[in-house]
Amino acid sequence: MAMKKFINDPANLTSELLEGYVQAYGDKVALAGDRTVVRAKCKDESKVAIVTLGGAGHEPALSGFVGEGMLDASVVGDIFAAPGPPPVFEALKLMDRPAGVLFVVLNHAGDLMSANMAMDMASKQGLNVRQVLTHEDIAPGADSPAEDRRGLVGCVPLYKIAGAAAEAGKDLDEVCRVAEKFNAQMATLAVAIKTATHPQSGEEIFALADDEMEVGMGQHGEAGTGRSQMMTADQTARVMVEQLAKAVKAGKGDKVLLIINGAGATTLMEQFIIFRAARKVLAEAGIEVARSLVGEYLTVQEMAGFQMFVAKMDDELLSLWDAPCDTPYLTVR
Amino acid sequence: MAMKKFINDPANLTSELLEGYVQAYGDKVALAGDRTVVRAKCKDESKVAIVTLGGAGHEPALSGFVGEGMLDASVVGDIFAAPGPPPVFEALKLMDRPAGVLFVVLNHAGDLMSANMAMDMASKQGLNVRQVLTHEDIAPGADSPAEDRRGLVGCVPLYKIAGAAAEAGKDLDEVCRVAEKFNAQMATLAVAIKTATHPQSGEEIFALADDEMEVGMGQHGEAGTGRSQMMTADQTARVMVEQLAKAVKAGKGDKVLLIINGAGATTLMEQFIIFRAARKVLAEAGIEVARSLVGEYLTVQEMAGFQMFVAKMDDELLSLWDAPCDTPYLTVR
Amino acid sequence: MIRRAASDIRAAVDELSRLDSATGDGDHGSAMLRSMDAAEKALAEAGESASPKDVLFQAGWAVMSAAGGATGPLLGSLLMGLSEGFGDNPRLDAAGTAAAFEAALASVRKQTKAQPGDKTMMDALVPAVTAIREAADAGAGIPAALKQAAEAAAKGAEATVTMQARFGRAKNLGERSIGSVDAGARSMALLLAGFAAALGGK
Amino acid sequence: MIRRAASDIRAAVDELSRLDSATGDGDHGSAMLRSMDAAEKALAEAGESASPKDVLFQAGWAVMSAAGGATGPLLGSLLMGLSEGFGDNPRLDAAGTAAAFEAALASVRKQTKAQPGDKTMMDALVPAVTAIREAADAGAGIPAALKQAAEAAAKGAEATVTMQARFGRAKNLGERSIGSVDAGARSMALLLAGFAAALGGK
Ligand SMILES: Nc1ncnc2c1ncn2[C@@H]1O[C@H](COP(=O)(O)OP(=O)(O)O)[C@@H](O)[C@H]1O
Ligand SMILES: Nc1ncnc2c1ncn2[C@@H]1O[C@H](COP(=O)(O)OP(=O)(O)O)[C@@H](O)[C@H]1O
Ligand SMILES: [Mg+2]
Ligand SMILES: [Mg+2]
Ligand SMILES: [Mg+2]
Ligand SMILES: [Mg+2]
Repeated sequence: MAMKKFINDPANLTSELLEGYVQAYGDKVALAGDRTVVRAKCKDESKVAIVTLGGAGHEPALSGFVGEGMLDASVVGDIFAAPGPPPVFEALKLMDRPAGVLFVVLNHAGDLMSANMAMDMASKQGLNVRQVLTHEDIAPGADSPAEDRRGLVGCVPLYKIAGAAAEAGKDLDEVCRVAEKFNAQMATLAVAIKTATHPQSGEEIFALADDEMEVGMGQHGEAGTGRSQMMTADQTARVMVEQLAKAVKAGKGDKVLLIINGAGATTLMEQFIIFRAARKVLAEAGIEVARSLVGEYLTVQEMAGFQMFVAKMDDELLSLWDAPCDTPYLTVR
Repeated sequence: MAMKKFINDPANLTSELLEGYVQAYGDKVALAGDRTVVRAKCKDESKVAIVTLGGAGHEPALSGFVGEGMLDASVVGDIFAAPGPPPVFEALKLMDRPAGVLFVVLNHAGDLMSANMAMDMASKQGLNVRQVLTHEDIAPGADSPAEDRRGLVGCVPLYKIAGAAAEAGKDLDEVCRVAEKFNAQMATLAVAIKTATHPQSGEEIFALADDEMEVGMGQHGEAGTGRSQMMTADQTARVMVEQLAKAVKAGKGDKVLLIINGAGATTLMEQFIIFRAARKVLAEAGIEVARSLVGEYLTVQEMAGFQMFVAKMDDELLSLWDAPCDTPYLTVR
Repeated sequence: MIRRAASDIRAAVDELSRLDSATGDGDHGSAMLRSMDAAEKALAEAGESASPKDVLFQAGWAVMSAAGGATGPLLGSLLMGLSEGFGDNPRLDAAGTAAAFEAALASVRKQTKAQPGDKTMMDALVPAVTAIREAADAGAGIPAALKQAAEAAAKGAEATVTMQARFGRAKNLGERSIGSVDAGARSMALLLAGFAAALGGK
Repeated sequence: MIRRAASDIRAAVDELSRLDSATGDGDHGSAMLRSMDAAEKALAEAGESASPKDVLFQAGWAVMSAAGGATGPLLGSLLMGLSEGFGDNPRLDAAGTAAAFEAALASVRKQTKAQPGDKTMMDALVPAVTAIREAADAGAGIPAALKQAAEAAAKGAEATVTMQARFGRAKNLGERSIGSVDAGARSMALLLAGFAAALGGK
């Protein structure tokens, strides 16, 4: 089928969507420059700032989580494409402060190159920035080298954890420490069942047969680890939960944060059904779902599928998770 | 294409999704009986309760808005089907209190029949219940009789307005008054561009050609007012805004609440682009978008399209809109 | 009476769903099946000694809980209206039955504004109630009155073939709703035929 | 030098995008076009009197801002590495040029671990830098050194046809990435050919 989307000139997608976004949530976010989303009301300079970067087309991620208790700035690229190093460096400079900046980067080649370049510039100019790289995709195997593992929806809870520590006035070392602790204890697995069209080229980002699903599919149509026949919700959840629990070494008595992140066209109805099934499998293993999210946090246009995220939680992480936040797409009172 | 969804036995869809839902948000909601979602922590009996009913398959609506500042109970039917009168009556009885109950019903034949029957029973048993019927769809013409106009996403902001009044301790007359005031000042128009599959029958709920869109399509595939060639986001927004502004009689200097409600497969990216375009058209007419929401509130499975909602707001309605609420899918701090 | 109707309906589940597929969502057969199961269960639970009023009320309530869709409230209202019509001291004669069915119709009319001609169950129900009243006024007994009602209902249901639906899901089809019997009218005719057969002794 | 390269690239925009379509997302032509526009603009703004160091830095920064995708950071790093390599007191001879290109390669290597054989721009860049160094060590002048670099780059780019991509978007294709020249290697070869032509006096 031809691409059917409510858009105008494909060249203006990112600027139009950002314009709409900051208008829609003008009480919470604003644009700094063309492509950097910042809080409407800046955080106190005495607190560590949290900055991230990434391509557009995954809404509400990443900019949907700019706001109290989470991000301070999100530098946005074009659809599925990293922003260049200069705007990233500019954002780091804008957020620079004695308390320092935590810079969260998702492991994707383009993002990483821009981030590294910007970090180089930042260190040359003496900015106080520390980088955390997320790479929690376990599709290539939980033990494969970090550089082969992509950063998926795990960035969102990591913003929350790090953001809460920063908001609480922790210093950069502490904010880094909790972010890295959480980073080391999280894992995501994605599954796709229907493709999406790239809103600029109008082309399908991958192809799957009518009765096929693919576990491990990346969030831009990158090939996964294995195609199989379509399974039921219960079967799919079991396959995924077992790999995830193993990856984070969760066992009897452990507490986890479980996130079901819809890719775009998969309904909340299905997500709840998957969530219920995932809880069941975890319960069988004696693992407690201490906290959870179900919904669309990082999407892949109108792709059908979802990401399942599991992180092992301790009391410190739980209390950071429970701290209030107020962003357009995640609010905790 | 064959139906491709993450489900198990289609007969169990609603019960499984509700089970998953209350597990996911156990701090906010719980099940009373099989199919009625209530708050995890009941509201003070001295305050008016807000109850609603409707079919499943539209997640997060309606039950996603049970919680502080919005609904007290939502009675859920099967996929796209009203619950029967008995559970509705049971919910009214459960929520009965001296302060009274406001019962919000969306105008759909099945919902209305169950609601009327339950109201009959309630009045026979002397319960203190008042009904508000939403029918803000302007597809058949803003001036057509209320009974021909369906209740669409407008129920969600109405829950918010009425819920805030109830939470503030207003009496049933007052809660009814603000609900009816808001009800009289709101209008919705829906547009669809890609069909969805009914998750039980596996059949497409309507058919559209590859280059067609349909304005006025109902939220179960009910025929709309007119098919046309696919338009750009800007064109679509203009066509819809002009009809909506006229319907609510908004003009120069007026303030409105604008909601873009994604149907399922339409991306947030597109919703922001539409929102931006809608604001532009409103601005040309001197109408201020005082408040807004963009996202998926009432969906139609994986249908692509959206509902655009406009309500004329005065200071009273704005302050009710701004009051805090804490539900799984709408939180205001 | 209800039991006989129930067994007729069960035999026709597939036909009803097929008719509903033509103009609706294809679930009318299963809705009627659930209704009949629920009604029989209510009957069994009420016990032999229960009054018509109580039995019909329980059956109506059970149907509403079980059937879902349009059938639940409509058929439930019919049964609950019958219950009210018989009242505490049922006159079990043709005139009393006619009055009860009139009350039932009134109760259904609280749920819907559909009239004969709108291609709904009303096309079977309304002429059936008229037929009972006329038979009663003419001095017929209950079996004869119900037999005439069943015949009127069957005729009314058949006539829906050429109608365009103005209520229910079929309404969305506009002119495309013409050409098949309305599922709800057909099941209503079957119900009344079942009642008549039960009391007609065959 | 940059101007000549820019005009060669502009002539090849469609070819580059076509190559990128085979294994990537088809935007390499437009990315290179934006890069060249940005670099020329930086050149013009820097003015005649600016040092190579400053001009190259500005050009690199501009390319990074403009190009997007993989091209921005990689080509930008190359230019900024050249800038650093020339330093404040550029030795404008073959040895100095070789050192500058070595610095540029080191700068690119901070961005990517891709090696020759991985089907990326490195397949053109690495042999080109080796060629400049060898020419300089053998006592050649700048024009000759760049000519040899351009030839090495062209050969390196051609050789990517049979390679399987291990970096960038093409990596996802696995074996299907074999069979066409890598877009980034081709554009790198064009760039170096442009440099050589500019200094070769033709
Ligand atoms: N508003 C209405 N008024 C009267 N009868 C109706 C109405 N809506 C539906 N019906 C009847 O109900 C029948 C469909 O019943 P059923 O399939 O069980 O319900 P649904 O349409 O909700 O799936 C129709 O064939 C029609 O006779
Ligand atoms: N990680 C990498 N290391 C080295 N070169 C790369 C890398 N990724 C991509 N390239 C080069 O960039 C070229 C593609 O550039 P371009 O199309 O502009 O970027 P994108 O792939 O982001 O669309 C590839 O042909 C390859 O030569
Ligand atoms: Mg039906
Ligand atoms: Mg139905
Ligand atoms: Mg490309
Ligand atoms: Mg690209």
